[in-house]
Parts: sequence; C-alpha cells; structure tokens
Amino acid sequence: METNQSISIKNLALSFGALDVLKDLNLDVGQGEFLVLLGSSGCGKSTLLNCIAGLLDVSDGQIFIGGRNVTWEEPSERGIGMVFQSYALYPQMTVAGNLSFGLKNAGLPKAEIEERVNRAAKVLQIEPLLSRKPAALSGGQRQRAAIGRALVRDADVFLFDEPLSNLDAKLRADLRVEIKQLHQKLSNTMIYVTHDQIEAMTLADRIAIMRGGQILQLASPNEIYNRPANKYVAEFIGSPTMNFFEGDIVGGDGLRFSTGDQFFPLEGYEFHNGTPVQGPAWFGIRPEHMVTGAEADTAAIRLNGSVELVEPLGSDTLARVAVAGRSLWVRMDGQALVRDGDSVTVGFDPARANLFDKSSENRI
Amino acid sequence: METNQSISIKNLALSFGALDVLKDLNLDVGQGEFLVLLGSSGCGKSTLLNCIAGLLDVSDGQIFIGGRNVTWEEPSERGIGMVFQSYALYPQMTVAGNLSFGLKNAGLPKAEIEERVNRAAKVLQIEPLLSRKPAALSGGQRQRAAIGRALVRDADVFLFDEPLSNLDAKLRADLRVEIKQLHQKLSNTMIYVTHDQIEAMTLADRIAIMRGGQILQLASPNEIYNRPANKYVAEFIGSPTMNFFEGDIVGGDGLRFSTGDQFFPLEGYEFHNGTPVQGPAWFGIRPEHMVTGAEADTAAIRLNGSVELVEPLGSDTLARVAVAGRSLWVRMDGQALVRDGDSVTVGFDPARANLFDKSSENRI
Amino acid sequence: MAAATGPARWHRNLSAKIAAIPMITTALVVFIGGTAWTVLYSFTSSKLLPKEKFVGFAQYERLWSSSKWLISIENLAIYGAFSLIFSLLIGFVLAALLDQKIRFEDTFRTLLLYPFALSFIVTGLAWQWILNPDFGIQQVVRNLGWENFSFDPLYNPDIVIYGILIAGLWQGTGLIMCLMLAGLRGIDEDIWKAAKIDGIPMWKTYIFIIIPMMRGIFITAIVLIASGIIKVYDLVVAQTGGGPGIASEVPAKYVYDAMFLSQNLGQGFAASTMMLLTVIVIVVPWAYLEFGGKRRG
Amino acid sequence: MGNVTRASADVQVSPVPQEMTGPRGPKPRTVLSRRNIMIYGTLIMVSLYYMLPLYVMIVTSLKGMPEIRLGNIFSPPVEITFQPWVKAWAEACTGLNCDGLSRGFFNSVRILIPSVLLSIAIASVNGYALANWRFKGSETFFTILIVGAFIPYQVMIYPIVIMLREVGLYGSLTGLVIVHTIFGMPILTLLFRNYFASVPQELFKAARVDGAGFWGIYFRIMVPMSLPIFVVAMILQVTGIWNDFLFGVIYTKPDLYPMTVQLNNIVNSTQGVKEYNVNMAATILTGLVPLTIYFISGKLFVRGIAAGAVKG
Amino acid sequence: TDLEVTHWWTSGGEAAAVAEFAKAFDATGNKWVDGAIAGSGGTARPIMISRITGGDPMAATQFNHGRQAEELVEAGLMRDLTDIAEEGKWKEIVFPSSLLDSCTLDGRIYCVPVNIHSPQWLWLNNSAFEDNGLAVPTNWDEFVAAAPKLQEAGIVPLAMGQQPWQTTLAFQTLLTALAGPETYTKVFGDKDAELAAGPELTKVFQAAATARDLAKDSNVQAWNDATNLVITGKAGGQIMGDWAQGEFQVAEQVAGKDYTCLPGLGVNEVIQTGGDAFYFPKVDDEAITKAQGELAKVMISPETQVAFNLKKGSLPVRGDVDLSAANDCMRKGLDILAKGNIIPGTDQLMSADSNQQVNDLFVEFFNNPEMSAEDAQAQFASIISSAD
Ligand SMILES: Nc1ncnc2c1ncn2[C@@H]1O[C@H](COP(=O)(O)OP(=O)(O)OP(=O)(O)O)[C@@H](O)[C@H]1O
Ligand SMILES: Nc1ncnc2c1ncn2[C@@H]1O[C@H](COP(=O)(O)OP(=O)(O)OP(=O)(O)O)[C@@H](O)[C@H]1O
Ligand SMILES: [Mg+2]
Ligand SMILES: [Mg+2]
Repeated sequence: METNQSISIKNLALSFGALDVLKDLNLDVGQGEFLVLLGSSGCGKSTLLNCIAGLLDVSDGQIFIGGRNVTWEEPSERGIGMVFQSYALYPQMTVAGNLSFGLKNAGLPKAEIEERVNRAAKVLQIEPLLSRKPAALSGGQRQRAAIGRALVRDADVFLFDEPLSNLDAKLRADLRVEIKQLHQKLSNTMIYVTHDQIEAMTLADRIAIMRGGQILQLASPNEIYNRPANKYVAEFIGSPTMNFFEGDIVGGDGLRFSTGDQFFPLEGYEFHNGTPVQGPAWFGIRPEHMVTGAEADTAAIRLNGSVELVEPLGSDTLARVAVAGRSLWVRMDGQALVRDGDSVTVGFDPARANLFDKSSENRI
Repeated sequence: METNQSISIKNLALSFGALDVLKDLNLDVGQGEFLVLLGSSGCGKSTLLNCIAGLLDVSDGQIFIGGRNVTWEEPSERGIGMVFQSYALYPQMTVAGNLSFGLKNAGLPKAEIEERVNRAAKVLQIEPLLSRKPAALSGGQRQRAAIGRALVRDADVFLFDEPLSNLDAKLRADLRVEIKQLHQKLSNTMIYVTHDQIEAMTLADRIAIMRGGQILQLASPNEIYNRPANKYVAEFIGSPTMNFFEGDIVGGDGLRFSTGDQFFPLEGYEFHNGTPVQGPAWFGIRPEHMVTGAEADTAAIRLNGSVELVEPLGSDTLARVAVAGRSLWVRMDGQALVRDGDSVTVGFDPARANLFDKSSENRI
Repeated sequence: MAAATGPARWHRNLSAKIAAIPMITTALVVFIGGTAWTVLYSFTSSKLLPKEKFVGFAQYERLWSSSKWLISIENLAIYGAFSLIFSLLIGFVLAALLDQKIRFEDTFRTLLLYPFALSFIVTGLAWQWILNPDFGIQQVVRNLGWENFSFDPLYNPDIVIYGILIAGLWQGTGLIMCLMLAGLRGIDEDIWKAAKIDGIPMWKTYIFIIIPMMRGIFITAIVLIASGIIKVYDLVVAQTGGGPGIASEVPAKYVYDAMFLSQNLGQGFAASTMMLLTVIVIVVPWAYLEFGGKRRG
Repeated sequence: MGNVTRASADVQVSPVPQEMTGPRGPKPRTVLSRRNIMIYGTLIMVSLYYMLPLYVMIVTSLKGMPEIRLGNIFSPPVEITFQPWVKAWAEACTGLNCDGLSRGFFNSVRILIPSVLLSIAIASVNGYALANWRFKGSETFFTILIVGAFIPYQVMIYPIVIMLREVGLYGSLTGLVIVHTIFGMPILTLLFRNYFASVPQELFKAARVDGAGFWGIYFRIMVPMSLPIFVVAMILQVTGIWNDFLFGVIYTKPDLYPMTVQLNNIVNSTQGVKEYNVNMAATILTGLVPLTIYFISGKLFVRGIAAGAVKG
Repeated sequence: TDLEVTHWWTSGGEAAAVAEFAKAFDATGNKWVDGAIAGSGGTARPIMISRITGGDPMAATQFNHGRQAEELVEAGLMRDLTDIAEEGKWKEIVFPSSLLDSCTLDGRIYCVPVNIHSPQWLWLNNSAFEDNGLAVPTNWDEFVAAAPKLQEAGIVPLAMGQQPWQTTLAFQTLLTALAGPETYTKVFGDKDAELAAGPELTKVFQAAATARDLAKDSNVQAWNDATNLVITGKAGGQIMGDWAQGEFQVAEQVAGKDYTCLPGLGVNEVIQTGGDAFYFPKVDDEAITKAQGELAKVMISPETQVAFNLKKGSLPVRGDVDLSAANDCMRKGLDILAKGNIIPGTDQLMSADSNQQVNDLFVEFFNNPEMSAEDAQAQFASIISSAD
C-alpha cells in the first residue's frame, strides 16, 4: 500500500441475495481527503459506506484503512466515526451521554472522556447543549451532536451518510460550511454521501459519481462540472440541467456539429485526449454558459428563440427559451426583465460545450 | 366585500390551548392570484392554510372565499382543493379512485365524474397511471396524482402545503415548472406554503413572509427580494444570506453610512417613502450584488479583504471574504479561480443596498 | 356579515359524539355505574340477593380478618410481580432472539405464540397434568433413576403459586413477545449501526439504548399483563382450585367464592371494592398522564 | 489539502498481487458459530418447552386408557386410537346428553360471529373517534375504559345481570353479544386508537376536503387501510370469546351454551375413571378454531401489533 | 312441554340417576331438557342464581337441601308447591319428615326433596388390607392402627380430595363419630361456641390431625378421583358420603366383598338428613307451570324414588318404598334410618356463608401441616360463635 492512501478498496463486491449492489469497485482515498459520493437513489452509496464501516459483510474484495486490511474487522476497531441521516442519537441519553457512551464502553479513563467530550463540544459549539436530551434539540443541533459523537472517537476516517438531508435549506447551508471548516481544522479523511449537488460541489476534494454500484467518474468538483466524463454525469450535475442537442460531428472546414438545419462551429472545443472525432454525438451546454442580450451578439454560436417560461430567483432569472422546437434553459441576471413570449437571442461559446459520443455516451 | 378578492381573511386568530399560533391576521388574495406563504418552521403557515380549508376551527375572525363568509362551513363546502406534503393519497384506492372520491361524495353523476377525472389526468399527464395504486407510483407521480385530486374538484381556490418538499431536487424543479404552467392554464387562486425560497420566488405573484403567526411583508417576489420591508425578511430571503454592516447613517455632505472606520456614500439609495433618515442602522448588501476583480475597481464602495472560504458551486463560486474583522459572502463566477487566503477587493453599489432602522429593524 | 362567533359548539363533531355513545354508555353505565353499585352494596349485609341492609364497615372488617383474603392478596402480589417481570423479560429476550434475522422465524414465532390461543381451562388442565407428581415430570424423572427427585409445585403450599405462574407464563409470554418483536422492528436501523460503530456490545445496546426507546410498547404490554394479573381466576381454578388448602387463593376467586359459594354478596362486594380501589389508585393517575392531558396531531 | 491524490478519471487501479494477501471477501462464518448455537439453541429449547403441553395433550389423546394408566405421559402412543377424539366430539356425556362437543360447537359459532363483529365494529369506531375526532371529555371516557380493563369479570357479573334484566336482554344471544362487546372494548379501543393515531393526519384532512364525513372517512378511508389491526382485533376477540366459559354459561341458557361448557363438563365430570385421553382430545378440539386462525394469520398479527401498539 | 332442568350431577353414577328422572318425566308426555353443569355446586349455583334473578329462569333446578335457596324463596322467585304437596300428602309420605321442613317457609312448601345423603361413611378397599396381612378395619381406631403397615406397602392410608367441602365433610364425620350426634347438633345447630372450644372437640381435632397425616400423600382434587384411588387399591380408605357408592358400582365392585363401608366410621352410626331438592322458579308460561307440577309429582313418586336412589347410591325420601334391590351398604343406611338415628345436615343448620367459613378453615387445616389442632379449634370456635 502506498502510505498516503487512507482508504483503499479493492475489487469490492456486495450482493443482497441475487441483487448485486456493488460490483468490482475500486477506490483509493488519500490521507485527509474529502471524498463525496454522489449518485441517484439506490445506486449503492450507503451500501458502500456501510461496507467501509464494517456494518455490512462484503461478498468479495478487500478494504484497507490506513494501510491495514480491515475487511474482517469489527466496526469499532476500524478507527472510523460515522454520522447518519436520521442522526441516530440515543434518545434517552443527554448529548454528553451520547458522546461519551462509546468511550465509556471502550474503558477510557473518566478524565480523558470528559476532556474529549468537551473538546468536541467546543469545536461544534454545543457546549450549552451537553446536558439536554436529543428530543429537546432542533434538527441542526441534533446533527451537530451526532457529528460530535463521531468526533470524540478520534477516528482517522469520518463517514457521513446524507447528514444534512433532513434539515431545511438555511440550516443545511450553515452546517455545510461548518463541516467544511471542521475538515480544514481536523484534516482527517472524510467520505460523505449526499444527493445534493451543492453539498458535493462545495465540500469535496473529489467527487465520485456512482451509478448502479459502480463509480462513473472520480474527479475534482471542477473537473466533474466542466469536463463530465459522460452524458449521465453531465446531466446529473448542474441545475437547471445541461441543455442537449442531438446531431453529428461533421468535418469540412473545421469540425462542426450539425443538428437539424444548424451547424455549430467547434473551434476552441478541447477534445478528450486531444483527438478530434467525427460521428453521431450529443452537444451539451449549461444554462449558465448561455448568454443573452448584448453579449449574445458577439458569441460564436447564436440562436433565436422566444421565452416560454420565466423563473425569477431573485439573484438570477431562469428562462426557458423555445429554439427551433427545442426548449433550452438559460440563466440570466436577477435583474433581467424578460417575460413570456419575448423573443431573445441566446449565444454560447463552443469552448464551454460538452460533446458525448452517441452510442457510448462518453465524452469526446 | 370587493368582488375581485378571492379570499379575504379578517382578524383571524387561532390558539392551541395557551399557545397563540395566529394573531389578528388579515390577508386578501385576489382572484387568480398565486400567493406563496413563506416562513420558518413553526411560524403558522400550515395552521393558516388549515384555517382557510376549514380543517381547524378558528378562535376568532372571519374567512371569506369568493365573497362568501365560510368561517363555519365544512371543508368540502368551501370550494377549495388541497394538496399535501405527504401526498395523502388514499392508499387502497387507485389513482382514478383517489381523484373521484370527492366527486362521488358530492353525488355527481358518473359520466361527469369520469369526464372530470379524465380531464385532470390529461392536464397532469397521468392518464396511464389512473388504474395504479399509489404504492406503485414514484414520488413525482404521487404528487401529480395528489394535485389531480384537487384539480377535479373544480375549486376556485387551491391550497398547497409544501407539496414538493418530499421530492428530490431535480423532480422538485420539474414539478415547480408544471405547477406554474398549471396556474397559467387554470388561473384560479392558489395559496402555496413552502420553505423553499426558490419555489417562492419562481411561483408567486405575491409572497407573504410570515413570522410568529403574523404576516411581515406581503409583496411581489421582486419587491421582497429587492426591497425587503425589514431586516428579518431581508435575512430570510436569499442564499447565501445578505451581508450586514452595523453602523449609523450620518449627514454631512450627502448622507453616508458609517461603520467602524469606514464610510459608505449613500448616493443612489432609494429611501423608503423617499425620506432620508439619520441614526443607527443596518446596512445590508446581497452576495450577488458584490463584485470583485476589475468590476470592483469601478464600484462606488470598495473594501479590501482576504478570502476565508471558497464554495465552488460549478455555476457560481461563493467566497467568504474577511473584511475588517467581518465575514462577507460574495458570489463570483463559476470559473473564478480564488483560493483561501487570496486577497481580493470587493465592491458594491449603494443603490443595491438595504438600510434598516436599528431598533425597529424596518426598512428606511 | 355574520358574527365572529360560530354556531353552538355541541353540534360540531356531532357524528363522533353519536358514534361514541356505546363507549360512553359502557364507560358510564357499566364501568362507573357497576362500580358504584358494587361499592354501595359492599356496605350491606346482602347474602344471596342484593338488599339494602346497611351494616357500615362490617364486611370490610371481616374481609381483613380473613386469612383467605390475606393469602389471596399475598398471592396476587407474588404472582403479579413475577408474572410482570418474567413476562416482560422472557417476552423481550425471545423477541430479541427472533429479531436476529434468523431462519424459520415464522415457525418459532408461531410455536411461541400458540398457547395464547388456548383458554385458561385448557392451560390449567395441561399443566396440572404435567406437574402432577404421580405421573408428570416428577415421575418421569424418577423413572429415569433419580428416585429422590421432587417437583410437585401444585401440591406444595409453599410454592404452589409458582406452579401456577409456570402455566400463566407459558400461556401469556407469546403475546408479549409479539409486542416486543413489533417494537424492535420499529427501531431505526441506524441506531444499531451507531452502536456498533461505538463498539457497544449487543447486550448493552439492548439494555441502555433499545429498551428505553420502546417505552410505548412496554406500556401496552404492561397494561395487557397487569389487567390479566388482576383478573387471574380461571387458571387457578383449573389448576388447583385454590389449593392445596387455601395456598393458591387469589382475590378474584375470593370475590367469586364469597358471592356464589358463601352466598355472601356483601362480602364479595367488599372484596371487589378493595380490588377496584387498588386498581384505581394505581391506574387512574397513570392512565390520565398517559392518555389524558396531551393532544396529538 | 496538499497531499490529496489527484487520480485520473480512470479509477480502475489494477490490484498489485502483494495486496491480495490478508483477509478478502466475506468474513468466514461457520454455521455452528457460538452466536448461532446460542440463538438457535435457546430458541429450540424454549420451543420444546412451549410444545411440551401440546405434545402431551396430543400423545395422550391418541392413547387408550390402559396405556395411559401405565404412567409415562411423555411416551408416544404404542397403539394409536382415535376413539378418544370420536368420543370427545360426539359421544362424551354431560348429564344426559351424550353428544360430546359437537353440541356446543355450533352454539360457539353462533356466539362467536356476532360477538366478534360487533365488538370490533364498536371498538374500531371508538378508536377512530378518539384518534381523529376528539371532543370534550373523550379522553376521560377513554381513561375510564382503560381502568375498566382491570376490573375482574367476576365483580361485574351481578351488576350486568341486573342491567341485562332491566333492558330485557337477559338470557338472549343479543345479551351475550353485548357482554362480550363491553368486556372486549377497553383493550380493543386502545389498539384501534393507537393505530388510527398513527395514520397520517393529512390523509384524514384530505378526506374532509373531499367532503367525506365521519362515517365516510371511517368506511372508505380508515377501514380499508387498517387490515392488520383488524386482524389483531379479530384474533384477540376470537380467542377470548371462543374460550369464554363464564359469560356463555351465565348470560345464556342451555340451548345456547358454548362449546367450553361441554368442555368443562367433560373435563370436570368423571364417569368412574378420568378419561384423560378424552379430556385431552376435547381440549385440543376446543382450541382448534383459535389455533387455526393463529396459524393462518400469524404474520399479519405481528404487523398489526406493530402498528397498533407501538405508539403508547 | 319441554322443561329445562339444571343440576350438577355429572359423574357416572349421578348421570345414571338423573336419567331415571328424565325417563319417568318423559313418560308423562313432557320432555326433560337436561341442563347439567359440571364442577360441583360451586360452579353451577352462580349460574342458576343468575338465571333466576336475571328473569330468565329454568323450569326446575337442583339445590342442596337447606338454606341455599332461602332468599330466592323470600324474594318470591320460587313457585309455591303447597297445593301439590297437599294433594300428594307429602307430609305423610316423606320420611324422615324433617326433610320437608327445610323446604318449608312460613308454612308453605317450595321444594321437592329427592334423596337423603349421608356423608358420614368410611369406605375401605378390602384387598388393600388383606393383601398386606391386615384385617379389614371395622372402625376408625382400627383403621388408624393399620395405617403404618399400608404406608410401608406404598399405599396411601386415607384418600382425600382437595375440594373444601370434602375436608369439612371429613371433619364433620369425625365429629359425629367421635363426639356423638348430640355434640354435633349443639355445635352446628345451637352454635355452642363454648362446646366448640371444649375438650370434647379437642379430641376430634386431634383425630382430624391424624387423618391429615394419613392423607398427606393423596394428590387428587375431585372426590371421585379419591374414590378411584380406593377402588384401584392405591389408597386404603376414604371418608366420603354414600354417593361414593355409585362409583364403586360403576366400577363393578361388590359391597362387602371388594369393599367395605362403615357408616359413622363404625363408631356412631347416624345419617344426616341432608340431600338434594328440586325447586321450581316462578314462570309466566301456563304450560310450563303445569309441567312443573307434573315433574314434582314424578320426582317423589315411589317408582322414581327407587330407580333414582338405586343409581345414585342415596336413600329415598319416603319410607314406603320397596328397596329389595339395595345392596349391602345401602341396607346399612336404611337400617340406621329406620332406627331414627338422624341428624340434620349443616346446610340446614347454618347459612351458606358460615358453612363456607367452616370449609375454608378445614381446607386450610387439612392442607397445612403446620396448623396445629389447637389453632384450628380456636378458629373453629370463633366461627361458630359468629355463625348464623
Ligand atoms: N438490506 C438490504 N437488503 C436487500 N437490498 C438492499 C438492502 N439494502 C439496500 N438494498 C438495495 O441495494 C441498493 C442500494 O441501496 P443503498 O441504500 O446503498 O442506496 P443509496 O445509494 O444509499 O440510495 P439513497 O440515496 O436512497 O440512500 C438498492 O437497490 C436497495 O434497494
Ligand atoms: N394540533 C396542535 N396542537 C398544538 N400546537 C400545534 C398544533 N399544530 C401546530 N401547533 C403549533 O403551532 C405552531 C404553528 O404550526 P404550523 O404547523 O402552522 O407551522 P408551520 O409554519 O406549518 O411549520 P412547518 O414549516 O414546520 O410546517 C407550531 O408552534 C406548532 O408547534
Ligand atoms: Mg442511502
Ligand atoms: Mg407546516
């Protein structure tokens, strides 16, 4: 094992009876890295996390934590802390009790327990809540206490399973920042499962996009966002979702993408591995990479359409624009004054586009 | 009653035992209007909706629907349709059964029931699902069926209680659009309770911000966003939340806002009621109204700081910038390359600011 | 414009009130009425038929000087305490075992539950037989060679109440086990996971975490067990008839015997009143706390 | 964050052979692990204990009297005879009537069906009203009912005789059905109330908006989605009513006496020697109806209990 | 007309006896609808009383002779049979005539006595003694003397069921036998507490303690199970009423040969005039009222009396019947009856309540070896002093 791998998963497979949930999965997580597992419901994120934690017995493969093969070890011996979506606080114990129960059980001396609990409480700013029971806490406070319980374990690895999804938007944003700061402070390895792209984008050092028990792409948020490895990832990330045109990449003077009766020049597009390709393909462009108004006039590609629907978000305005029988989402400024039925010109830069092969759906 | 008021609530009060949940609440909703009730958890949104629906007995006050005093009428007699967060579909009936249950109760002829059910199913595109039971539907389909149940009632008023909050982000965005289109098609009055600002901003004709059983501000989304009536509303709306400076408005040559050792000129700021005021105040500016880089250099107000925390969202980048011992959230472009510790200049335009009185917290 | 106050309150929920008439009648006429009637006649010297010949507390004096009554109470206390403890304990342990994702769960559950389908007469009879020293367990063990083996709980006045307990537990723990199993199934999986990660041993998890979370179940279970305990009668009659001697008498039997064997209704009512009093003192405050005050949803 | 490995998008790191050492795949588990031995061992022991009486009853019921006199009640029958069953069902005498349990069987059925139906109907409506349509005092009545669950039946025999006499229902099937309904009410109401309280309130609200009233919601919404709790109630009531002896015999007359009266007569009266085999056969025969219902609906029972009892 | 008759006669001999009633009654063109409830009077009486007070009475019902039904009569729930009694000249034919007294209230007759039971018998299995080289005892003292030998042979000397009335019966028997009928009448009839506490009774309590010792290994509940121990030779003897005879008969045992009966324990030969009687609750139905009368007549008719009592093992209530079919033991009873050695039953002397208290005392005494004879006597005296 390379020593800078905190977690290393080799050929992991797991089945529930006939259902193969994880298939020959390999994953290396660096020391101190913040890895987010992102994927749609049922793709096996929690299952993977539970395997790492030792809560599920693997069907095949190996799991290393800190270079040690822990495949057969008990959860409590793996040096991990875990935080659950439903908090899973012990309801009849106070917060302090929740934090210290595992330590007491491990037979740590009283003074040390107290010290660790206080330290964790300080980090999470839940000192005033230590003597309350979970029922007397708000959602955010509960989740903080749950994180505290993982924290006191002084674990090398933290596992989070959708820790924020039971909270409302504002709290989620706050706690997201807190978790990020916590990670910066503690710098231990974290694996974080979520549905929420914003969380994934903001928290992760790397994001692993999962589908059907496999990892489709494992890369930095920036890479995932700007250079999705395939159409699934491209569609999955970003809201509103990426706009797609179906067509062909054709040669001629410079490569062009032909869709319907339109041709988009592809100058500036960075092909995957640098090799230009021809053939049936998808052309994708994100709503926020579309420009309107004056900017559109100077864009490399311009399309005329009319506004179908406007969603003013305050900070931005989303508009759905009908272009040649196709609806495109466009993000505009929050002050933009557009109305249903307005005709607009939208423009975009092919350098910002994403091209995917028609059959393999991989990036080209 | 003016006839163009679809719903009119006069001096409504409601208590659960000693707990006053709604206090002397007045609200008029115009015919065909889409009103969103927005507020933090427990502020009484659902309670208000239930009062309008007749599911709770009011303690005091009156409720008019379509000019008729319905304060003591049965829910089914009020001409309303209601959609719930948990869908509340009758699990043992098919979708068609769910839709027709209310109509059968009302004793409508069979043919008419069938016609209405089919019409609603068509509008919502759930025709193929009519013979399925709720358990065999996905979340989004269930919510559509629940809307269908309200739809068939041909009600003047639709009440929605957080209809989308059990759905995942993608579906939520889709259904949000559908509801908007539905409203445009049907143009009956809708009252919609939500936690989610995006929903509120995009759907509402007017938003009512509630707090502690009262309505703090009732205005269009644009107004709420750009001219919040008080500090609570200003903080509540917008994500990341508005940045605030504490200080005083002082005279001299042109009004200025003094905070710490800095002075912000207030040219261009539109005072509430047009009357400039002096005294202790809050100065608020939204993250998306802050500019950095080249733009900042030309801004009316400029502050130097260093980046504390970066949240790349892909489409945007949020940065928390430390300025004179205060943290400000700034929204930048998704491609912006900022890192922790970078020093940046942020600038903003006082015309975009919001000033609130220090003691009353009302807009000035 | 209509006045702000609504129509009279009584007719709201009218259907509910009408539908609740059987319940209200039962509560008021049968339970309250019957109780009041019982208490009233406990102050009379009624024999075979209720008669309004009031004798003050004479019946109570006699009641408390009767060794049969005292033994009955003692037995009830012993039986009640053990029955409550063991029913909960055994029920919970069995449920915990069944909850280990085992195979043949249905079979085991059915086996453990079936005695509940049998009446106390049947239960008593079967156990009376098995515990009979002449041809039951004692004899079988003796035939195997242990000549001095002695196990005759139903014929030994000192332990007869435990003999009855054996049958009572056999009959009743299955239901409690089902309750507990249902409760265990309602516990969030994540709690188990959290405890595993904390390295809490299984038994500690049960005692310190799971059981405290099952308060609702335990309350229902205790209501069921306790109401059964107070009423215990058939089982005693079927197994021992109160014997040997009066060693296994219980209050419900005392009441029955007083009313119908002794033809001394007054005495029976006095004993009933004492039982009711105990129930009321224990149950009413609890029931009120549990079901009264708070409002749901 | 400096030491984060920036792996390429290709994550299929081919495993280095030396890493294949150490544990791999599922944790080895033998079938006879200590845990399994403990769990299954305990369960099997306990099951045997629970089976013992039934075993003894069945075995005995298949023996002839001479064999029983030999002693060992646990030994299997040498010669299987069904005579005791025939006798218990059709020949055993009670006083002058020598037609065994068969006489009471249909009476039991006649009592059982209306009693179970009525008691469940009333208790479920009570539970529904208590959970969804509270009115002033409803909780007080419920508390009284719960206390009523603790009143020994014997205490109530007399007052109820008088009440039934006053309303002229004494000695009739109706009277008995009412008595069963009354005494089943407390526990059943508790179960139904808890169950209905766990049904989402929104469903109830939706139905009200749809114009369904008290009964509409009950019949069209609540009942159809409450099968498990109805099964629980049915099992409890079938067991209780079928096994009842006291009420059946006190509040009716001989032509309505339930099977348990015959059972009691067979068991408690002996013609010379006690015919244990007949007693046991009669006992099993009597228990057959509730037992069958258990075996059929065991799974639903646990589910229903889960729904009806968890909320306290 | 169908007449529902309730009773608690369900053992073999009893049922056979009831069948005689039914047969005779059916012969009158009516129909006997049997309402047997097993489990002794304790189980059956509440049911009967509930039915009568509940306003849905049966047409006729068994009660023990004595005061069990007194209040029902007082409450006017029972039919007055005086007319029928006068017509049938019951006053003359019923023997001993005191039987009718307990059916009489304020000079009116309310019940038909059907048999006389004498509880004071000791039943012995001859072979149990003979096989162990013992003579069959002829009285209580001999029986006690023989007991150790039986015990050695693994035979329980005295079989005793655990039902309360059985232990009381044993005590009463010992009392009458060892202290004499006068003491019996004084204690239970006159409630002479002083006597009850006196030395006369101490003797009886000592004997009861002995009986308790002799019966300590008898693990049975019902009286007929105890009788069965005697019949099968597992026990030497049993103190039981003459109804035990029915069980011996059903088991085809021959009096004098297979078993021996000792009335009054072979010491003081007396017979209690207790027994069973039938009451007829008042009903509105004309036809039933008429049939009730017929049943009353049938029950007391000589033929039925003979047939019934032969099966039941009890004595007929009239002296003018032919009992040539009677066996050895029954004859002994008839002789005693003829001599007039009769005492009233405790049911007639004391209220059910007091009887029950006595029952409770003796069941405790006989089952609790720690309870001394003195204690028991003291408690007994206290019960007698407050008895009614
Ligand atoms: N104990 C189990 N038995 C059988 N199948 C299971 C079990 N647990 C999970 N599964 C199945 O495994 C698949 C992956 O489940 P998992 O919980 O890992 O998904 P997930 O990615 O965490 O989804 P979500 O985002 O909804 O939490 C699903 O299809 C699920 O139905
Ligand atoms: N039936 C009730 N009995 C007592 N208090 C209640 C009841 N229903 C609601 N409340 C209280 O009334 C207040 C308002 O509740 P309401 O459900 O209207 O809030 P809300 O704004 O809808 O919140 P949320 O966003 O969480 O749904 C809360 O404090 C709540 O605790
Ligand atoms: Mg998951
Ligand atoms: Mg709400």
